[in-house]
Amino acid sequence: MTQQETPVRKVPVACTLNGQQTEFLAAPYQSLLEALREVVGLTGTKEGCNDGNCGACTVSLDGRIVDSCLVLAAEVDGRQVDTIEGMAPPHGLHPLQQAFLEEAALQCGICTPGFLVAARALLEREPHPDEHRIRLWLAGNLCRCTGYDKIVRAVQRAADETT
Amino acid sequence: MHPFIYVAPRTLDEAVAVLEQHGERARPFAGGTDVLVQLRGGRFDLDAIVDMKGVPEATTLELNGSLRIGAAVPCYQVYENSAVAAAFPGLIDAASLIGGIQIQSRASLGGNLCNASPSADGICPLIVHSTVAVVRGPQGERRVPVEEFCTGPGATVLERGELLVALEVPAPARGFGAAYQRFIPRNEMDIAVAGVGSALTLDTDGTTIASGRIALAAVGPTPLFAAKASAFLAGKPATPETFAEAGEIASTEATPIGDMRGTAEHRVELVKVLTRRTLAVALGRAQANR
Amino acid sequence: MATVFLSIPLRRYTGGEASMDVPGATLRSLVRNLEERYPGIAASLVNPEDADRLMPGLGAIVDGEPANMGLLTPLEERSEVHFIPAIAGGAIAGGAPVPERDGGGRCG
Amino acid sequence: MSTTADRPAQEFKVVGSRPVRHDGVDKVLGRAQYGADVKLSGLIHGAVLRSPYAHAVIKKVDVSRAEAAPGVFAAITGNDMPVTAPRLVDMMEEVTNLKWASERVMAHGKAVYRGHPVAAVAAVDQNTALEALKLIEVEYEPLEAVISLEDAMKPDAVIIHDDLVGDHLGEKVPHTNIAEHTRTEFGDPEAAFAEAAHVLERTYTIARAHQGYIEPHSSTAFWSPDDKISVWTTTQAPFGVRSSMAAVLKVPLSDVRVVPTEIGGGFGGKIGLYMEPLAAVLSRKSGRPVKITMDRKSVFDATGPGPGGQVTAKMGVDKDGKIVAATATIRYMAGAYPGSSISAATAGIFACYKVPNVRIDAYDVVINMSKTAAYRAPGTPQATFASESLVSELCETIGMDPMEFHLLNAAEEGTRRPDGPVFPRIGNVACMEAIHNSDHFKSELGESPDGKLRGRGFASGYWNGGGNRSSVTISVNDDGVVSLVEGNPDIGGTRTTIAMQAAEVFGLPAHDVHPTVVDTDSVGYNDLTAGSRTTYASGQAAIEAARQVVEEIKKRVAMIWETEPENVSFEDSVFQNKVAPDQRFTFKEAAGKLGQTGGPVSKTGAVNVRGSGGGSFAAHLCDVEVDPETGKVQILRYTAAQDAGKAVHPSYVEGQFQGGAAQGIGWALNEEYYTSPDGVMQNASFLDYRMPTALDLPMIDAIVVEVPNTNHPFGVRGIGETSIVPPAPAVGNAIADAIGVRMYQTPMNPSRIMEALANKRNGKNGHQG
Repeated sequence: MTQQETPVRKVPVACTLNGQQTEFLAAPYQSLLEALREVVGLTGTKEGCNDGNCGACTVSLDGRIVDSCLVLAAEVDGRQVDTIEGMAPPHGLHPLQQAFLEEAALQCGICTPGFLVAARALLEREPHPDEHRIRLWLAGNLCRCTGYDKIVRAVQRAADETT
Repeated sequence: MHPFIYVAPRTLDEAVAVLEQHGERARPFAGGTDVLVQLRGGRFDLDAIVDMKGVPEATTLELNGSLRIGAAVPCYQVYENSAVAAAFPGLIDAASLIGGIQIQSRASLGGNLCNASPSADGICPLIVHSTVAVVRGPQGERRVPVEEFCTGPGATVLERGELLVALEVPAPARGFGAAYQRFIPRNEMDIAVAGVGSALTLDTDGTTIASGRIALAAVGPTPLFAAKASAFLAGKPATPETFAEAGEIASTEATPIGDMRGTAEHRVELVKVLTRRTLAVALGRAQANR
Repeated sequence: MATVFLSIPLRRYTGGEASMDVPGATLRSLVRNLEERYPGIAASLVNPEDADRLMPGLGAIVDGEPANMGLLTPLEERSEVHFIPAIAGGAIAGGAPVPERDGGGRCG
Repeated sequence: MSTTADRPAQEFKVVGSRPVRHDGVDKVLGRAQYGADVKLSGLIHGAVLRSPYAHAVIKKVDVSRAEAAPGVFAAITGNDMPVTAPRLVDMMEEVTNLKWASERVMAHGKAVYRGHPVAAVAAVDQNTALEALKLIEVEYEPLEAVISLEDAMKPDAVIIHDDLVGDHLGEKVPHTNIAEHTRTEFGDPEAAFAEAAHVLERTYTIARAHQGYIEPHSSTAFWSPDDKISVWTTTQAPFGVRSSMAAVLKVPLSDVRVVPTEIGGGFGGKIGLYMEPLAAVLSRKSGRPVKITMDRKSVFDATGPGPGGQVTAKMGVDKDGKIVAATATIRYMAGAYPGSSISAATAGIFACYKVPNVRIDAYDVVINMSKTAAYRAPGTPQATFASESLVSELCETIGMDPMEFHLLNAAEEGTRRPDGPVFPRIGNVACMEAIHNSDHFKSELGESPDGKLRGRGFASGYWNGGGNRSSVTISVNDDGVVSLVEGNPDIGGTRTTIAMQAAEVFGLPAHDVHPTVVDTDSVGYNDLTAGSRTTYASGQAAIEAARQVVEEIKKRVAMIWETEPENVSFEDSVFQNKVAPDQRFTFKEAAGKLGQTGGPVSKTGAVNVRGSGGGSFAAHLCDVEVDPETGKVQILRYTAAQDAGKAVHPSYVEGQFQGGAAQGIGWALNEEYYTSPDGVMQNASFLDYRMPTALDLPMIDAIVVEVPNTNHPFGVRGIGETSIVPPAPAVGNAIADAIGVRMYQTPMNPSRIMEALANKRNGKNGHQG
């Protein structure tokens, strides 16, 4: 290990997190995922692989879904981050959340926040995706419990009901 | 992970200065979809990450007949731009299949090139489009044809302090068509077992191939320009027989290994099939472009 | 009389006999009666550290179900008893009872 | 013998309905607390240094530099762990040599698998801990790694454990990697084969495959100065973790309290101990609570997948296609320590059939890879890939329709399972009939528009769910809502399926029963969440507790009505005085009167229930399309029929069928440990391990068959596991139907399919039998 010359200090990050102006300090090498969970205290975003292959850590960054394990916390300074914690209206559920419950689209539930954040981004862009489009859009999110059947149906149901 | 600092320069000169200062211990950073994974896997350590997303030259997508893709432009900006999508469907083939939607929000074709993976999906279509990589370094700017950019697995022509600024894709000639396909065992989220990019330009008669370019992925140490198969196409009729023969020739230019993603024999077969299939798609696009 | 089926290793005590009718109101009394008939067999069936339990690694199936009370499992007049290797590697089905857990901590 | 008399069909109010699960809102809001979400005052973070070698002597481990690094609180090696003598103990779901159980969590002197923990540190944050690992000096002397059956079983094999004494048909054999050789035998298979009209024998190779739960293991421990140890961990077996922690750490059982967190998938893989003892010892050293979370690569390298191996199966039939005999030799690679579910494989391999003459040999073999663990119907999908592929090929040979063959030979009530037990009433035939009557079965396969090849495959499967011990406590609140306390971590909706069974007794809506999963100090003993037992067995504990509550409330209202409890009836959630029928209280009204009639009502159902009444059978039908130019297989259509006895919550029953099918399809097509000759897994990431994505699967039609289980008051069967058993042969048989060549090895990936097609062109047969 070579000693580096530049000291690695934490960097201030100011972003809009779930609609709220939020400031925190993150190590420059820290992922957005780790900062959300360990610094900000929002543990709804899950780590499944830490290399962008399972989608459990999906958040929305300036309106586009990303794997937060592959984003540096320092990058989100001045940007808009939306996580599962910001999805439901006060004292209510988002139609997708309701549909996931009614369709039994979760078993263990660890992948659920990632799927919900990803599915919301899809329905915001395309209110009536067909089954193939839903499956394609959600291909970056792994679920090992459900075989995806009920997840796809829940997204279809939410799409139908929000018309 | 070895601690590193995060630098977000606003100009190319600033970025070059940081890279020059740290040498191999700094890297340009766009989507992070490769570099962060490699850092966590212990493949190398860095002292500084240079985020290119604040540098205008690296983040601009310009269509002016020819196409200039800033090195940090994420895939989705390429495929969601309807003018680009109409003019360069062969590039869209690749930009829309790298990773899943989450990855496409971040990963860039420039990053895909700099990562220099033998199986990179983005590089073959750039090669068959005769794309030039615009490189900036302490000595100024230089331009490198994409097929010469990668020198080995994970290795490129970039010298200390140099970075990729943008990719310049020439305006497609009349009668030009290109396509990229890869083979993966799943339907998404996999690394190519083999990939082929093909392009051809039809003669004015609309049935003869004036010139063609074929590039192969995951069948050698770098994505490679299949020179023999490409040369073979010139002057040939644009027929399934020609495409099949081009595939046979291309397969002789492949030097695959067998690994967890597929056997060497399978990869050779895939080169034949994908060459044939991509040429057929490219032909359709070329005919539409006359 | 219950009918007992023995796994191959246990047949060395019975001269190769694979099954036999043995009386017993519980597995324990059945084992006692087996031992009387085939001396030495009980040492392969009963846990040397706890005479109420089966040998670790051995399972008993009574009337198609794992004997979940170990040697205290009651038998009926026409019960069928199989002594088979217990499942290693994680399964609880297929025959073996889930092992006892209590007391596992006091070994130091 | 089990009773086989049919009871009149029961009417249910709650059981069979589809309420929203009780923990659902927390889970869709992201509020549910999984293993890695645990936060405690003063929490520090651990990291584990793992052996880069599959087999090596550890000559020296020096943690002094790591310990001295800024931000590091403690570092440990094998020397910090208690030493345990070799002794067989019952741990978790299996019998284990305590010495090995202890060595598996932290190497003592020798690493026997890649990823074997060698040292661990605890530091102020995760990255500091990871960086400190780089300061640990380890001197290894690499040894030859044994990673194949062939190398492990050959006469001059490198021996992995000097102290392993094999049990080979009762003989004690030292100096071997074959931990166990068992045999079960009925009748005279050789004589029957000699008489048979057709005999077919084939050898099948099945890859080691991981459960693939999305949540990595995470454990937090605090070793308090009063020597009480608290463990927060993502586990299927909190009581098992308690007893094995106590054994491995040599502390009294009741000094360990295990708090199960929400669990992000398990499938059998979250039963064993992994980092819990390491976190505890780091905590004792540092005085802080310590959390250790695995990264994905370590999950692949160092936790237990299902075993791979080889199965040779042989079957003979008479001229009418009736089975006269079957034999099998099963060889499974247990990983670095013995225990690979060979007896479940023995029970399962021919369980769907009547086999009059049978012999099954099974070998449990150690190799230098991480110890395998239970994986959904442990050992059975591998064996069934062999038996159901063999049956399909045999049908082809004799020109018999596979469905007809299955029905002709189907095991039913009274059939002796090949390892001995006799089946009570089972749903084997009913599942096949359900497939036979399905739209899928009646549909045409159709032609591919672009030259791809289509095929259809069928396979059946079996798993015998477990019973055993469960405790559930129910307390009645003044408003007539009841709280239900249970000890089984809820991996797939079991809070709700257990609560629904209590609700059925009370005649209350499911949501008037509030279930909570609690720690090991707060509820009676519960066996693990595994073996398809949770809804079945803990449901019976809930029913028992609910019935006791009803009996107690009868006494209370009898007091008010000045009558005897026998005179009080309870039906449709109403207590009524049989003598004075106008005296009646609803359950809710009665609940409000408990305070003045003797105080709170809280009852525990503590049960030790028998197995799942002959188990749950399944039949699967699969359509595939194969691209003969690339070897790509696409699943076009899939139907899974399975016997649930009585489906408590049909949506979650369907979900189990669909999820198991998806896992089985993954195992069939792409999943494997692709390992270098020195024992290093090359594809230890979700990228290259290739589990199915949403885009790889069609909708999976789930047909819930209900043949009541006489061992359960409502007829419920455990259903979680069987669904992974038929997919690999169903897919393989469909591929064979499509391409006209049989596959004898999983994964049936594109390279293998291309190879099989090339062999077919060259007139070569792929089988080894």
